[in-house]
Amino acid sequence: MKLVMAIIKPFKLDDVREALSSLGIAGMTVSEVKGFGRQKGQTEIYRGAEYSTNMVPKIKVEVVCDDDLAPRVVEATQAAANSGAIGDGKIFVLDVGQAVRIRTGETGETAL
Amino acid sequence: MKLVMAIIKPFKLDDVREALSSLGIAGMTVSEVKGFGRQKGQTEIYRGAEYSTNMVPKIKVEVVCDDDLAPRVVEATQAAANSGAIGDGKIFVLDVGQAVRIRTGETGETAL
Amino acid sequence: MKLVMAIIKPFKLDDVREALSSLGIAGMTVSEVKGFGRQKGQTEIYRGAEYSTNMVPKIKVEVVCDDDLAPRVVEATQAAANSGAIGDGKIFVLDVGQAVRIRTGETGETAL
Amino acid sequence: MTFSKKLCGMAGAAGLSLFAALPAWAQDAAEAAPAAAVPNPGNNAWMMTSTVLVLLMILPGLALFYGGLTRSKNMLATMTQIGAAACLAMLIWVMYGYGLAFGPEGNAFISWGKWFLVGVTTDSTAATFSDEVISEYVFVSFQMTFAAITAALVLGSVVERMKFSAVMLFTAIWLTIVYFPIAHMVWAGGGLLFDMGALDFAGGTVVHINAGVSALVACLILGKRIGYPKEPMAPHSMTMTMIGTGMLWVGWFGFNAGSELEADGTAALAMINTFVATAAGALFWMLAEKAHGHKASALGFCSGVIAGLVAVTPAAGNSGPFGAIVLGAIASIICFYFVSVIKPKLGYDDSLDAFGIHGVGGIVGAIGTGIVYQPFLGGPGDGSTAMGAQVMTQIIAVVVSIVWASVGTAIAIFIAKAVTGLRVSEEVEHQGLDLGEHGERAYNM
Amino acid sequence: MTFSKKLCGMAGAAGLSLFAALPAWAQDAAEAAPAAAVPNPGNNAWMMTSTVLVLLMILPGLALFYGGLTRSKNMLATMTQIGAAACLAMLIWVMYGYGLAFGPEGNAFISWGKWFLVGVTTDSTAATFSDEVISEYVFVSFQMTFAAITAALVLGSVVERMKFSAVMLFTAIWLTIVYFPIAHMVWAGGGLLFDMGALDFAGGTVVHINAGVSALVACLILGKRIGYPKEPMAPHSMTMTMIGTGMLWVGWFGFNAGSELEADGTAALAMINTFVATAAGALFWMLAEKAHGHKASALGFCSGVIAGLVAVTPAAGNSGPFGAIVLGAIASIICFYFVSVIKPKLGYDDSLDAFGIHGVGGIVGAIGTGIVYQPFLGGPGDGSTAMGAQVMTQIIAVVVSIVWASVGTAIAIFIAKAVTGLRVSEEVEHQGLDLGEHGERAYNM
Amino acid sequence: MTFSKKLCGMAGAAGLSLFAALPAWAQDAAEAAPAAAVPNPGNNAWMMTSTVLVLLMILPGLALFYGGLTRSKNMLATMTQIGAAACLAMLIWVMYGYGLAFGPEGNAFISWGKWFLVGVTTDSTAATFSDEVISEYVFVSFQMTFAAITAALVLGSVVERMKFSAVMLFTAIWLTIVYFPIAHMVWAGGGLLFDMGALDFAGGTVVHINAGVSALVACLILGKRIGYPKEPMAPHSMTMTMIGTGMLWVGWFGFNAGSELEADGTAALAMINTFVATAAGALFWMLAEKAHGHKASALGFCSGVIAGLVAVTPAAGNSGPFGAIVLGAIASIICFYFVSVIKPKLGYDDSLDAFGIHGVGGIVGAIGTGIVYQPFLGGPGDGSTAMGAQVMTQIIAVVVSIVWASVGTAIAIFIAKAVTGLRVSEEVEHQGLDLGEHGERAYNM
Ligand SMILES: Nc1ncnc2c1ncn2[C@@H]1O[C@H](COP(=O)(O)OP(=O)(O)O)[C@@H](O)[C@H]1O
Ligand SMILES: Nc1ncnc2c1ncn2[C@@H]1O[C@H](COP(=O)(O)OP(=O)(O)O)[C@@H](O)[C@H]1O
Ligand SMILES: Nc1ncnc2c1ncn2[C@@H]1O[C@H](COP(=O)(O)OP(=O)(O)O)[C@@H](O)[C@H]1O
Repeated sequence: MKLVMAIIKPFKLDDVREALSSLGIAGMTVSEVKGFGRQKGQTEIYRGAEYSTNMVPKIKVEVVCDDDLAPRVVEATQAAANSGAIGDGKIFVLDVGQAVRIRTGETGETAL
Repeated sequence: MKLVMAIIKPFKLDDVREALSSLGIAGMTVSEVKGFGRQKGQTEIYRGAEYSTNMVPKIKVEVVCDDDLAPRVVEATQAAANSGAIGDGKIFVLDVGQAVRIRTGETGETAL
Repeated sequence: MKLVMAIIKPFKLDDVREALSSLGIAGMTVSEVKGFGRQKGQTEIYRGAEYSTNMVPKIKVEVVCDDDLAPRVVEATQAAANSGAIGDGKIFVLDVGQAVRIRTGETGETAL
Repeated sequence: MTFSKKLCGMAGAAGLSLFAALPAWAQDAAEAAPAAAVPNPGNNAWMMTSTVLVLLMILPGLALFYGGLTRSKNMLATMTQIGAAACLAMLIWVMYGYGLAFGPEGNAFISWGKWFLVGVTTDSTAATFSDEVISEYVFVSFQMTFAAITAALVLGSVVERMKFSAVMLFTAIWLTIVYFPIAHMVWAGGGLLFDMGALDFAGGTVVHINAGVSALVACLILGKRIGYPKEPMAPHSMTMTMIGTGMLWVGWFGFNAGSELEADGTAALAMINTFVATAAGALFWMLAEKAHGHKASALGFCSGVIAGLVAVTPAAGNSGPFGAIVLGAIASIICFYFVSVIKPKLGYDDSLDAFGIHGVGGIVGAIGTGIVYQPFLGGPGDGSTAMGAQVMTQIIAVVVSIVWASVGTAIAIFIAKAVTGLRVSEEVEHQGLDLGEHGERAYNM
Repeated sequence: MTFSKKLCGMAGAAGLSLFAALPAWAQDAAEAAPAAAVPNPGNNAWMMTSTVLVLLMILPGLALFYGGLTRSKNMLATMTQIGAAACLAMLIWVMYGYGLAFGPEGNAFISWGKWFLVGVTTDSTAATFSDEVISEYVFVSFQMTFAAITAALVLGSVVERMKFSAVMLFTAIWLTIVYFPIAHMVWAGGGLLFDMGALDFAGGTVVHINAGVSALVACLILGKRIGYPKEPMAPHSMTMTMIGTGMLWVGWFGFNAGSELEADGTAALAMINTFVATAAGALFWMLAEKAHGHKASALGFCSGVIAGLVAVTPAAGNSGPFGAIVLGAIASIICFYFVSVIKPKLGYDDSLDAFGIHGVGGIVGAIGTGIVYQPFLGGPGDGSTAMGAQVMTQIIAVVVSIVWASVGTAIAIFIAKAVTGLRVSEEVEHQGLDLGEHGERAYNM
Repeated sequence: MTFSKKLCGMAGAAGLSLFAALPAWAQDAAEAAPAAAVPNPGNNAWMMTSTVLVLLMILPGLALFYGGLTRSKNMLATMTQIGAAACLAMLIWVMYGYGLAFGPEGNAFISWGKWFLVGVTTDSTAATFSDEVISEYVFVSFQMTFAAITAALVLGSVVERMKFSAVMLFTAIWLTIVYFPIAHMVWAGGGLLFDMGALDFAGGTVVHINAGVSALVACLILGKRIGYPKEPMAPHSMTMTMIGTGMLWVGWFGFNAGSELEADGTAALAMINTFVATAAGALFWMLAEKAHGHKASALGFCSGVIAGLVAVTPAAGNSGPFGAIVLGAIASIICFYFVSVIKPKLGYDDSLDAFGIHGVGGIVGAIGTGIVYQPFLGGPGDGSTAMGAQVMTQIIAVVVSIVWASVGTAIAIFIAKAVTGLRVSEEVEHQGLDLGEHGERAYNM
């Protein structure tokens, strides 16, 4: 199994979710993160104190899927999250050794 | 070493933590996430606008442990986080190549 | 490629970021987490109800880099995040199978 | 200066019951009373308190009520627009707004004079509905806060996408061509609707219908927010909205009971009505939700509070408490039905339902005031005007306001569009107006 | 209508010092004064201001104070329960509550008449403690806010698990069988405790002991929150609790200084006492924390503010400033000790310490008022009643209130349980009442 | 008691215009008026309302304004410091503060007597600027809130690093050696600056310059926050700051219009000035940001509101509305320039710009009052004092305040340092004062 971890722009979450659903992905886990990268953050000024943090709000999407599906998950995510602008984010793929569904104790791909 | 990543229901955190402590696990890292899956989210209605996001608050627990302990960590987590209801969550196990304790620079299993 | 995941003290974030920049690391993803470990949390008391949660706010930094750079990333992070006090945190290294830049579709190390 | 002043003179002792039948501030309140008249400190005290309470409604009240309903990336923009528009209204008011609405000379649509408050001193006074007077500076301040909050209310429909510069320009034009004339027509002696005998105790027409209709026109021209209605746009902090609701209710007593201009029994009647109509509005909105198969919600509670307050505004001193309860309950149910059932079908994007609550609730209140005013329904009217005739007068006032506000708002918006572009760029809208327009974040936790 | 009215008539000019010794509103305040009496606008103004201030205490004040102490998943439910219960109390008050508490006919326990405010007009007045009058609508409104806040206070012990429908039904019954009778007994001429000469300037017995004891009984019957006391249930936003604390303090001046019914020197005394007793309460709670080996906390500050306010309520016009300081300090220390040391041992779950602060602080204040009232302690009493006798009277009043409130609350809760089931399902409790009962989230950041 | 009392006696009927030229409370307001004088309830009502409004400024107002600007880990500490310092000030005030500032005996620098309010009763009164009186307890309370808020304002420069114990000790000493003498010098008959004819309607010198300068001295001695200015320290909740701003504005009407001590035309003038100067301050700060190439920001709006309010404080009853507008606008631009351009260069760490806004704005306002007071600029002065002479008097008053406040603050801080250590440990500063000093978190979401 693979863990596909995508860092995307927040307003693209709905599109990504839809794209993954249409691949038959039933579950995913999402969290709010901050990203540093090429994309410039907004400069904030508070009474003359200027903060240009280069820190941009992003969404991290984590999906575990079986090995065969992984390339299509990556592809679909890339297509859905793409806006063509700097800061669209990254997709990383990691190996997952085991998966367990807590409710039933099922393991492996049936746990997904 | 293994990274055991569990997505659980928020009110199960205490139980999981206790279960892991009794295995001798000394540390873990916890974050708030949102999960999509079979469990239905609550429908929220604001002046006629209905949002049924299917997005459920979850807790992600990440524990790194040595390879031998991993199965027992998974088992204990699964037992503690189980409520028998849909949405109890998942446990994923990933390989960890290296671990370092920042304070001392110790590496490997002694760093945990 | 490697995913270097560091759990550090919040006020060390700036130092770590600078250290990584000077290694030529262009991007990273940061999130707020809570840590359990040896470091004691503050005891909070609300009208006689005492909560000593042992839960300490931490920052998780995730950096994906090519295999060669990984040891130096680990080293630099360890050096920058170190304050010598309990609770300085951990660094874990995981294997990454694939990386994609969403904007361009580039893959592998050029995606970073 | 105007017709009503003569009316006042003639009315004499019989005036009280007569004037109870007229809109608040019906006579030429701003006219200096005879030299001998000195304000009773009790009335001055109440009116200063009332003025402060109306400010509380704007800032923090309305700013929180509206701000809580927006997404967090637009929180500061929403609050700042409200605050800055109110400030601009205050400066315009003392420059020429007071003159246009309550100036010493005028016709049926507008007045003039007292530009830059010339001639107003610490000794000049404004008449109330009895033989009493209050300090003119108090009257000017009190009325100033009405202009300020009405301008701010309009913004509820256009938040999360309108440029700050456009908001400011629009506000200045809108006040000049919409608010001041309508305030004059309804409240000043010689004003068109005043002379017709339209009842509007504290501003149902001038403030709420006016703001609600203008908001609708403004958002129709401005267009929807990106993603509306597909993307969820849940209130980012219902907590803030509830705080704002509480403050609006608290402040509204200045608005309603203050409109009597004295601390007398009619002010007290306006007060109790403002309690019970609101309580009824809150509970009946929640009951309507239940009846509709939903849960009784916190936003329903808040919305019902506002609907009740809006509806009781024209009726505050023109109804008995049970008339007010019925009015609050009915307005609340109608507003609920409008924003929950009808509005989604119409598909326009009045972001915070400025029209759905202030416009619709204001219309129900204005017309209903013609009914609950009748003595056989417990109202303070003397029965001299038949219910049907009074209701017809109310309807005419409503229609005039709607037409005037619509045309004027369209003009104001198109000018603002020509000068400023009106709408932020798509990128700023995604990122939020807080960063894009003001360079800040509301929360850095 | 009642005994006290005669008393009033007889008291004449000597009345002022005599009445100072009696509870506020002691005579038949609601009785229309002789036709000639017209309210001084200054008194009407102050009483309208005071009424508005008490609303500020409820919404947003108490809603924030309580809401901030709950977990975020129950924020809206807590605020909505307070708001809706207050609204219900307002409607019930004008329907029959005013009649049951201050009606023209009555006995030692209850009065009747003036149902639906029949006979109350803009001209009718209510007597104060001197020869002055205020508009009856103001008196009705002022007292209405007391009923509303007391009902809301009770809910502090049952939040985070009681059904919304149960809250509403309970409130209606509780007001009818607990609040109105106790208000009558303590404040209306002819009332049981009033006739005994019990001192209660602004509602120590009627509001705080009553609410506190009722809260205790209610939460004992309802049971603990799931996970209590094992699971941590830290306040989700102490910031909100601090805002609420500030607003409660601000509003409490309406409560305490308003209870004089006039803007005179005694109102001013009540005001200064409400400053200094509260200041002492806040600082002494923090000192008690220090003495106990803890840090002086923000919640300690807030709790001390409320404890001081509660304690000074019956004493507001019945004490000198230094008596008030001592009373505030002592009440605060006792409340601290109660909620921090004793309560955890008892193990019941009064979620927000409605009993621990309002009940305990109210009892300390009610009894202490008998002491600080004495002239040799700087109090305004004339020394005609010996301290021991006065304290005994106070204790009797406390005991009567406790018994009446306990029995009445038990009845009300059991009826609510029979009809609604009382408590939300375990699932809703886990998920939070905001989503489960109201279908919303407080925060969507 | 003092010189001014005699002055009052002599002034007689001519007094009103004369006194308009003097600082508010200029005569011996605390002196009991002749036995026959009874407060008009309207004036008492207004002054009680004003007093309550000033409390609203402190808690929640200032606590939120300041708290929102700090980092979330110091939110509770900031709010608690403000609340506890205010409480301490209240207790000190009734013990000996009132005596030191407004006692029956005194010299140019300080007064004495009426310790523990001895002799003050519900019948004693304080004179106003006309022949009226108000209840002395009201005057004591009103002035008490001024002492409390001034003490709290100072803390704006030292938050996020000063120990709670140090705050409390510093406050007690600072009030005693800085605030009470300056209040006496400026406002009490016989006071040094009062006798010079310095104009300070509502506390520009006593409150704002005093607090601002003291804040500057305190933070210079205390030192910078760790990481300042390198590390970003963005306001954790601009939402809270905006709520606080609104409440400060609302409450400021008690401050400014209340300083007339009566509900008369001059109070009304102070009210309208407090509207328009503030509106101008808010808009001109945002314009200054624009002119400087920045975006018009929400914090700019808030800062401008405060700058406008600060500047109009000494001028409130001493200026016409357009003088007030100009004063507010100019003060706002100068404060903007100071905190945005000059301060970063100086490099000291006045965390929340207590000096940059209260100090700088206060100085501009105090000097400007000498200008806008002139009749040819629309001010209420009678032209008897030439503009140059009046401005010189104002400057002297400013200089005296600055010197006195600087020296006194340095003494108070060094004592606090010797006793408590002054500053929290580095670890507590990192972790935040909420946990480190108070054992709590502001948010547990
Ligand atoms: N090496 C990296 N490791 C982890 N996350 C990264 C890395 N580089 C970029 N990111 C994440 O991807 C986001 C987008 O990267 P950025 O360089 O801004 O633009 P782009 O994706 O268009 O190249 C960053 O905000 C950060 O969250
Ligand atoms: N394929 C997946 N990848 C990552 N997270 C998942 C995946 N499937 C489920 N999850 C996480 O597990 C949670 C529970 O899953 P759900 O389908 O609701 O119920 P159950 O665990 O009982 O099957 C989800 O809310 C989500 O956070
Ligand atoms: N086994 C583990 N798995 C995951 N995270 C861990 C583990 N052990 C510690 N951590 C994280 O590292 C942080 C620091 O650990 P702690 O034991 O407090 O001190 P130290 O790093 O000095 O040994 C913890 O707060 C937790 O977030």
